[in-house]
Amino acid sequence: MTEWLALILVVMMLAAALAVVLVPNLVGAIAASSAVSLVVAVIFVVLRAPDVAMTEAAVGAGLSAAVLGLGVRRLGLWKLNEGKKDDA
Amino acid sequence: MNLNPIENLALALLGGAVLLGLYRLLRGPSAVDRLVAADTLSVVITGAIVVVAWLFASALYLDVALVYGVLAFVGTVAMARALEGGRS
Amino acid sequence: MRLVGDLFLLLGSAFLFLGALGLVRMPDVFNRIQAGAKAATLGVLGVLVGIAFLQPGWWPKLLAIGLFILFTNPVGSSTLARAIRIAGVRPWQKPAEESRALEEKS
Amino acid sequence: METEKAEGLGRYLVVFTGALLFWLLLTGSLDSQELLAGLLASAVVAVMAAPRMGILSGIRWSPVLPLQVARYLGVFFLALLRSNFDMARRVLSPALPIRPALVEVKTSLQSDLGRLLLANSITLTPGTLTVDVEGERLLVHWIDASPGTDLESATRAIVSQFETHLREFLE
Repeated sequence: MTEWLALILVVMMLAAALAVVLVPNLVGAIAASSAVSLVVAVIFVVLRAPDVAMTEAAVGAGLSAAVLGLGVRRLGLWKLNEGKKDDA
Repeated sequence: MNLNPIENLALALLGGAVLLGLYRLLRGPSAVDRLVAADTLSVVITGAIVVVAWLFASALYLDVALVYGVLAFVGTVAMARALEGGRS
Repeated sequence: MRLVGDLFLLLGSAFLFLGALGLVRMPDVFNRIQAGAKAATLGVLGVLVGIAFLQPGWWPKLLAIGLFILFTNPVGSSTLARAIRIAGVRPWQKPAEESRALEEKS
Repeated sequence: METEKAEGLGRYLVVFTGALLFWLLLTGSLDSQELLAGLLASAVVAVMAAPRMGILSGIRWSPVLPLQVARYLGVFFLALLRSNFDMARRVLSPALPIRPALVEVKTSLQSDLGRLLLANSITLTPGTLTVDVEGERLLVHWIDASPGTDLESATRAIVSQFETHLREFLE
């Protein structure tokens, strides 16, 4: 059962990772990247590595989103195209 | 561990919630939709990690859920701050 | 004991599922935040209470997680809503017929 | 001057007690060594954080404070449960009966902590979401603003429902 769960989670992680690359909007890409690290943390939990999962959760969920968001804003690449659709 | 039908149904609903959140994250028409989806997804995943900890009958995994809940909030607030300051 | 825990677990996951469904079905950002914030908060609390019944020795840590979620989730949602409004997104206030057409199109 | 100093000391005590309780929840044991480490860590946290915890000054301390907080929490959980069933009904009905609108309400709570708790409560009550707090005005996103209803009075009813309970123990 654990193998199947891990396989489904890996597919989800790959979908989110593809979204990071394919989404043209940087804000959406940051959201997708935080989702990637989120699913990776669950994969580590399912594979019974709680310490690695905790590190991944700490760095991936909180800090990378904060650092990426502030960095993108500082660089002036921060745009929201609310009107148009940016389908991946 | 043997699960009874109620628990199986609960696990299926939890997985469905994660899949629906991921759908909104991948599909979301605008960037802010993806942010909202990532925020909600992080809370759902916190609950899911607690359930996995119960399935494995090991309290170690609760720490992962705690760290995850705390840092997902930090990431959300950081992204919101960047979004506020991002207007020109 | 196990049955009570199971029922709480089922209730919590059902609310989480409904919240995610609302996230998919609602037509604009503010409604999505609204569905997500409410349902996710109560859903996670339900799951935590259920696990506390199933594993009675874990209640202190589960209580800590629950308190944290209860305080931070609405704050995070409100902050996000405020930032989205400041960033220039406005909720639509059209009649229901037009909005439904818009939703089906997207 | 004297009373201000006493209040500052009380704030240290409150932060220390809160940190110690959180430590006990996290470790879940009353072992003497862990308790000693927790006491030290709580003392360090209190010394570092208490001067910046001005948000605590809104609380009106009294012996019946836990009772009032418990009653507020009861009202809050009832509203949370009701709002979830309301949201479930809206999401599951195929017609999606929503008519969003932004409404502005005033609150009479003076302290920051009171406004924070009020905004949180509004976010988790049926059909409303706090979008912004500017001074004493709250901007509320209302999910079902049907043309017939009087929006102002309906919103004020929601706000006053929590305000009466919050005002008992907050400035």
